[in-house]
Amino acid sequence: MVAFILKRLVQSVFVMLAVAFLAFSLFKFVGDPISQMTGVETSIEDQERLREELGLNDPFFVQFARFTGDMLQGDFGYSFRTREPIGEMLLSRLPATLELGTVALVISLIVGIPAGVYTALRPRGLVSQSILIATLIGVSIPTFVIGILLIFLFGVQLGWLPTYGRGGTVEIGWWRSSLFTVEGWRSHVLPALTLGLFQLTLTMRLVRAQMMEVMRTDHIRFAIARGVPWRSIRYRHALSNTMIPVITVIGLQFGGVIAFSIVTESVFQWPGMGLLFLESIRFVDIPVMSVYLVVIAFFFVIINLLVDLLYLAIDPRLRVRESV
Amino acid sequence: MLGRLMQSEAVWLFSRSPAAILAAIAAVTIVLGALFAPWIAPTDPYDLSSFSLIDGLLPPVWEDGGDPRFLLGTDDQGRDMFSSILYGARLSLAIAAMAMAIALVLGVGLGLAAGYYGGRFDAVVMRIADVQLALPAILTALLIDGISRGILPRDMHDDLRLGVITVAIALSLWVNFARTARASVFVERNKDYVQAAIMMGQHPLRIMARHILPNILGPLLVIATVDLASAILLEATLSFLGVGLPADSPSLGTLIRIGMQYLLSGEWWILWIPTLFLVVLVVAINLLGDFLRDLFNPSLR
Amino acid sequence: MLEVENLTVRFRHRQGTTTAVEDVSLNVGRGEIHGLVGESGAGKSTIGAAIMGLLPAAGEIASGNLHLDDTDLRALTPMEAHRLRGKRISMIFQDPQTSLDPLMTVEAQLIETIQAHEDISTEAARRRAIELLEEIGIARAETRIRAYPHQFSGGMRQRVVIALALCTNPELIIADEPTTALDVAVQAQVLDLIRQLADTRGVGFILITHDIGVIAQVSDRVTVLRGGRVVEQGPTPQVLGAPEQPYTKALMAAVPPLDRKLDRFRLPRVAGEEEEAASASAAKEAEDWLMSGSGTGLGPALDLSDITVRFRGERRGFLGAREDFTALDGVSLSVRPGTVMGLVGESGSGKSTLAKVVAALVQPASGEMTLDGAPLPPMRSRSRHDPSRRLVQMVFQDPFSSLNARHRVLGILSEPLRLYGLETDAARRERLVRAMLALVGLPPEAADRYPHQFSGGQRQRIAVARALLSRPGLLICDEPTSALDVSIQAQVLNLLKDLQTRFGLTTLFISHNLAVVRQMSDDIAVLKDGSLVETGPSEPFFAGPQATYSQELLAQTPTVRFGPRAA
Amino acid sequence: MMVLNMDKCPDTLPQAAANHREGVMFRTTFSAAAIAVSTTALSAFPAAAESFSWAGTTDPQTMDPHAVNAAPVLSFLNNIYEGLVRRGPDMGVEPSLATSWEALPDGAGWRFTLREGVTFHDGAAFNADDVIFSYERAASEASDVRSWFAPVTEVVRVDDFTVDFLTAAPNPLFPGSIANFMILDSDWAAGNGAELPARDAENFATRNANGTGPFSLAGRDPGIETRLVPNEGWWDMAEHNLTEAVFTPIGNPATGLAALLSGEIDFISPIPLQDVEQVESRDGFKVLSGLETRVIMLGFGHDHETLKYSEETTDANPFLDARVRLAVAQAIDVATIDRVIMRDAAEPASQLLPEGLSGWSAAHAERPTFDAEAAKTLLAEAGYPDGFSFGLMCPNDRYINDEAVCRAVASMLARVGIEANVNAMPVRGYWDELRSDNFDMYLLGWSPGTFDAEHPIRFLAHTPNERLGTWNFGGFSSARIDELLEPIQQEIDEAARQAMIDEVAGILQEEVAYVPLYTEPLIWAMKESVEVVQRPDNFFMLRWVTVN
Repeated sequence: MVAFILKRLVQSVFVMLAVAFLAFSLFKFVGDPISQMTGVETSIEDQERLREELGLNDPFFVQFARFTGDMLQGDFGYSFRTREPIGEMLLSRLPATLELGTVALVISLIVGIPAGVYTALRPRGLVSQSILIATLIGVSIPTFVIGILLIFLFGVQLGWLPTYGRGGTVEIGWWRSSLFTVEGWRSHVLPALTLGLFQLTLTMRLVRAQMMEVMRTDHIRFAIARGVPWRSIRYRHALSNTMIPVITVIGLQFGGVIAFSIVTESVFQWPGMGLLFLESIRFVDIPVMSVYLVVIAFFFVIINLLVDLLYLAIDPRLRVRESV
Repeated sequence: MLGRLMQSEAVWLFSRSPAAILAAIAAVTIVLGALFAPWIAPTDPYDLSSFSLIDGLLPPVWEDGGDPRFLLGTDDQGRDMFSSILYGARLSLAIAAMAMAIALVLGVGLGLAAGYYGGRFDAVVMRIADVQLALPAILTALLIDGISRGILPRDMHDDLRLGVITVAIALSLWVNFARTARASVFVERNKDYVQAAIMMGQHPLRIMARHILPNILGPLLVIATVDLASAILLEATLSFLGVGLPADSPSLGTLIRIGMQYLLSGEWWILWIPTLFLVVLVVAINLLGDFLRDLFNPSLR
Repeated sequence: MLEVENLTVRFRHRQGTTTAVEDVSLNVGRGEIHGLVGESGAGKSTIGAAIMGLLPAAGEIASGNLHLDDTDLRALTPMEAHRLRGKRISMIFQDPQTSLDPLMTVEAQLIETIQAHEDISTEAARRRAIELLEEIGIARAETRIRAYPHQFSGGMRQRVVIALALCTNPELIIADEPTTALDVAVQAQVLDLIRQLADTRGVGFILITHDIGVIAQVSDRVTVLRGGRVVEQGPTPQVLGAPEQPYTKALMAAVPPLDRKLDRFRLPRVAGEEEEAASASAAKEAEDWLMSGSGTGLGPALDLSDITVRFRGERRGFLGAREDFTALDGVSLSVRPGTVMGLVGESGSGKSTLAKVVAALVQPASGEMTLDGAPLPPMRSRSRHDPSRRLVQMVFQDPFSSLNARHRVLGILSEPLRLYGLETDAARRERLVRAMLALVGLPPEAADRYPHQFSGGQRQRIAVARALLSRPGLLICDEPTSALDVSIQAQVLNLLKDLQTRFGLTTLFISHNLAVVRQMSDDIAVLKDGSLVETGPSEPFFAGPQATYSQELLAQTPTVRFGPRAA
Repeated sequence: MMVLNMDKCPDTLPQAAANHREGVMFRTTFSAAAIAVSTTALSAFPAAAESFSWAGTTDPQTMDPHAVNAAPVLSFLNNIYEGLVRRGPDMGVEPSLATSWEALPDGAGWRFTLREGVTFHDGAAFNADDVIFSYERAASEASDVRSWFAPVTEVVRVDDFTVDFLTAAPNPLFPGSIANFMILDSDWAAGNGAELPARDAENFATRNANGTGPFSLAGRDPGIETRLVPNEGWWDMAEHNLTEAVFTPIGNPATGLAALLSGEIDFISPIPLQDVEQVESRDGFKVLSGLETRVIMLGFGHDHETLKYSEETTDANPFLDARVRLAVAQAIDVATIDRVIMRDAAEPASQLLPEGLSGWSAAHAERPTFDAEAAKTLLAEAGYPDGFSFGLMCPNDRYINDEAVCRAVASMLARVGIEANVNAMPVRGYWDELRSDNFDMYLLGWSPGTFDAEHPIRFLAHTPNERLGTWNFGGFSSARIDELLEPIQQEIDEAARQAMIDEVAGILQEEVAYVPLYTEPLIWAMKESVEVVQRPDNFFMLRWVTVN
């Protein structure tokens, strides 16, 4: 198993390198940072001088090597736009995105799993069908429309919930959290719902499909045949077996949630990494874009590893090997 | 024969599923409307001389101030919404279908080969898939846009957007196909009919294409349907984020993006009518996907 | 104790309903093992499910009575039925691999089951569970109970399954093919256990199986089913020893005997069964074509020397060496031209691996192979155009997966002709395919259909036809009949025998079933854990096996001889 | 497209040069309509002090006043830092850190007398050293505003409170051109390692500020929130009544509007035109709309031999013919664009600068009348009776409803037979495309940074070279205009200067060098209780904000 984890680690390094390369090389093609960095009256010579200073005239691979090397040393460079160190910028935006993603994920799980179980156990019921149709419609509306709709319904018309931002924050070391204030929680509701809806549907459908599958397996039939209480059959035997494949997908989706939060963050002016990324695109802040990409990829890799470890924890077939 | 049986099975199941029937009617209606847009639409929204700013922002006919010439009202340019929507649906469907097709070919090809050969090739493909998954679609779109601008001659840029968005969507969808194909191939590869073909010394390409592929089409078809819906939504989202199609040849997504500006201003039809179309279309496709899923009943993820 | 009267079960589906079980009556007493035997589609499992109250949603009991002592099983509410399950009737499933919840320890599953039916403390439940496991033959139950199912071997796992079925002291256990997935040695143990439980605890068993040997070995009474109806019912020795009904007779005739070699199975025609009439002239054409290809009339000699196969294992620890699994360890074997070499062994003995090495589906770590003296390259070095690709052909175990479901039979069968350039003209190819179908006993129109439209036996015929259409010299048959019902098995074995003798095919015949192997082979080789235990001419082997392992193997194989029951 | 005034404004910022005499400040008749000074803003006595929260589309990317020459930055920092002079509500130049200024003899430069007793937020005293230091900093190579000081040869410290700015040539408009030149404390900057503006890495001044202005920086969270508190020791009398002011950038217009309507913020600028009615119709909210100084216009590829994006006319450039350009001007119905797209908030424009700014040519106030038939005739005369197709480049997130305007223009041109292929793109790549000459026609907005007619002449009308005509993407060239630029820059006599400007305006109209469309509106939305001053340069000055 250690070998397996090691192997994944090595693969992860390759993934990271590939992403770094992509991040770097591809954004070389998007726009010209110099024209964004300078004002209208900056002379052509001044622009050239700046270009030289920033090393933008160096050969491609020199720039890439510098980029990767610096990053390995924890130096993520500076934003073209604000001149801030990018590492710090992203780090300060990280909590917002992670908290939003986590809350969205939690919502999707605590609603999605029960809903999936319910619709699996009563596939033909009216409630099940309604849930299925409702969620289907939910995911068929573009996220940004849903977000704005929620804002105008709950923020403007009803005035129940904040329409933008994270509300009050509390600093715990460098981590700025909005999960410790009432306002922060209220701020989470709409964006997390918007972000979590897709997840929720996905989780629900996955749980439903898996659960229906598991309910047909031999060991469940055997459990029924020996009169194990239904509650235990459904929620102990079937559900736990259902969750094994579900966990992988959910794990992978968490990465997706982080990446997908771009849209939600932009709609709710949520000060996370996605918003930062969108702004960087708008201002052709290439270093920020590149680092964002690498950070996102890093998350994916970490989450993949965590999912593997989680597997190990819940599936005794992987954990306990010796036979008796 | 199998096909025929499947069909009859399908037809039977279909006739018993009101959701599928409704979905099919809705989808077919919209698709036909899109296909025959040039003949159905009262005006050609691409023809700049066919509309006038003077007719701008007219409400649908049933509202006060509606103009009988414009069934669903007009947008800020005086363009007939009904025509725009038909043409927009046409474009959206074309992009989605193209993207889906590219993703299908790419994903299934790589997935098949990865599953068939396994080992290092498989690892490489799956790591590429990981990388792809790590890239949000908007990033992919921007990257493609950037690269194509870097590579292709200047005067092609105008015609580029359609291609860029299609390829970007395709790239964010192929992983699904690849993973499904690969997983299915892992199952099929160890089946005796494949072993027999290998043993006989058939060419790997032939084994993949003639033997394995037909047997994994079911789950792929389901993915394709679901991805078609995703592609339509993705296109809309990309439009919202500013990497979509231009407003003078709008897709449904672009129409919604434009309409978003009128969310509050009272010209509700500019936003909600295209949105309604989009949602009906996507729901219908998703419902059909569900139906197919039930039909093939694989344990899909 | 259990009385089933005039049970009729129907299944609804879109064309209407089918009757799966019709008018079946049977009784099971305490301590009695009642065998339900029949081929696929006979309705055996449906009867079991009906008694358990676990028919699928589409099925319903149309008529009949089910009584367990005084309890009317049909009158129970769903909740009552569920409470009754486990408490009074329990069930054992076919595959111990899948019958247990993989995520829970055996202990948890046992305790949960016990506590589901009895108000008893966890500690008491655990003690009962441990006792039960020990009684059932699991040593060191105290510690092993904490293990997960996957940590047990197949036989042990089936014991755990039995323990789970037994832990609530039910009166009746329905065992649905409880030994089909097990090796003979384990099968013998499990059957012994069932017998013993019936005798000592007085548990009634309904033993559902397609294996007449198993029935013969343990059951007290037997019901022979066919098409959902009872064909014959009575004490086992009477029904199986002196069958009255033609169907039972035919069935018994199709069971390969372990104690003698038959030239051919005598297969009396049973009313209602239509044998596909093969066109003799077409078959002749195929025969001629096959003959014209081979010069000598006898297949090539196959020599294997020192074949070793290792599968890569996992690394242990950080830098630990891989724990490779040796599937074959220096196996040397010679198959004489035109003869049948029977390869036997339990699962995991390496017999299929050996077949795959010859077929170039598995790469050996070392060893040499020759075909008629010429080197036969192993997998990686055997090019796609190597002549042996055509000469070596294989018939696989599972006829449902060995034919591509998406292709018509014509396409499947034309493939070798096209691939090896044996026949370039498409029309000729088609004609030959139809002729070959005739030769294997199928109508020529079969070419136009898809595999799923055929029964298992027919499919296996198609698989044989495919092999023959390569004009092979060496035919590898890997458990070609183990997925088939016994009567079909007999037909296929007859076919293989005929073809082998007619065309002098050198044959490697692999089976776990010694009785089948005896019918087929000239020589025999016994494998155990990847090593060759014994090899030699077939008949002397069966008369007096040399190696202890061979002796055990023979002794454990159930037979259908009737004398005093060996308990 | 809904995102406006968001980023740096390459087309707004001032450089020196003009010919006003000493003491005469911004002396225009800039229309009263354009200066929406809300009724109570200036007169009301500060009422109950309030915390104020406002939003814009873009965060000021730095707190360093010399690092980035962009409107969001300069507008924001004007609340914290101050220059030697400042602009009042009517854009007039007023004393700020300099109490007075006078021209040195022979046009050698300008002498500024500095205000005494001013302290920075950290308590340090302000004197001539800070001005010299700030000049050196702002004129350094690392500065993005150094072009303001191109005419300056040397800055001389006369005494503690007197500084001379020496210029190479007479420079009448110099004081007004440095209204955004902000003064830092030399000790503070040097002590924190911020002697120079940050170029590739940040420095202390990027996130910290120490000015003399009415507000001091209390908290800075880039891209999220910036918090200001009043400077109790400010030298001038505070007209605002704020205890705290918090700025939040909200990029999505719908979100911003929602934030206002839900009461979470007090003020937002800009809001989409189409939502004005909605905001006004709600109780407790109001909209302040005026005209910005930006003129939206169409430009042509005057130096293109052929059309680049035509389907059929690939061997010629019809726009080289002034009749064709005039036809374009006549084909466009600006009034309808204003009504439908700009919701009657814009004002048709005839020149490169809006009516009312200094140097605006009254003699050329008429724009070509909308006349499709005349346009068709002109096209036929020019040899294009069947029209032609071409490419129209357009930003989609730079100006108010920019893309919609382009599409409307295309539709109107189509009606006279010429077919525009609109290529609308985000502004991030737009200027590059224009600089690379990838257009046949393009949309441009121009706001004269000096609020004087000389500015667009210098940037848009002069033949492009290294220093001049740098935004004249189409390469329009007129020897006479080139000749006139320098005299206009140096002429002190107003009538003479205006005559020259009129001549330039005449040439531009005659030649149809550009097709000016309209002056862009300025839309601010706020709670009813908020009183502000809307300055035409779209700078939001907290010192005039009161909340009741």
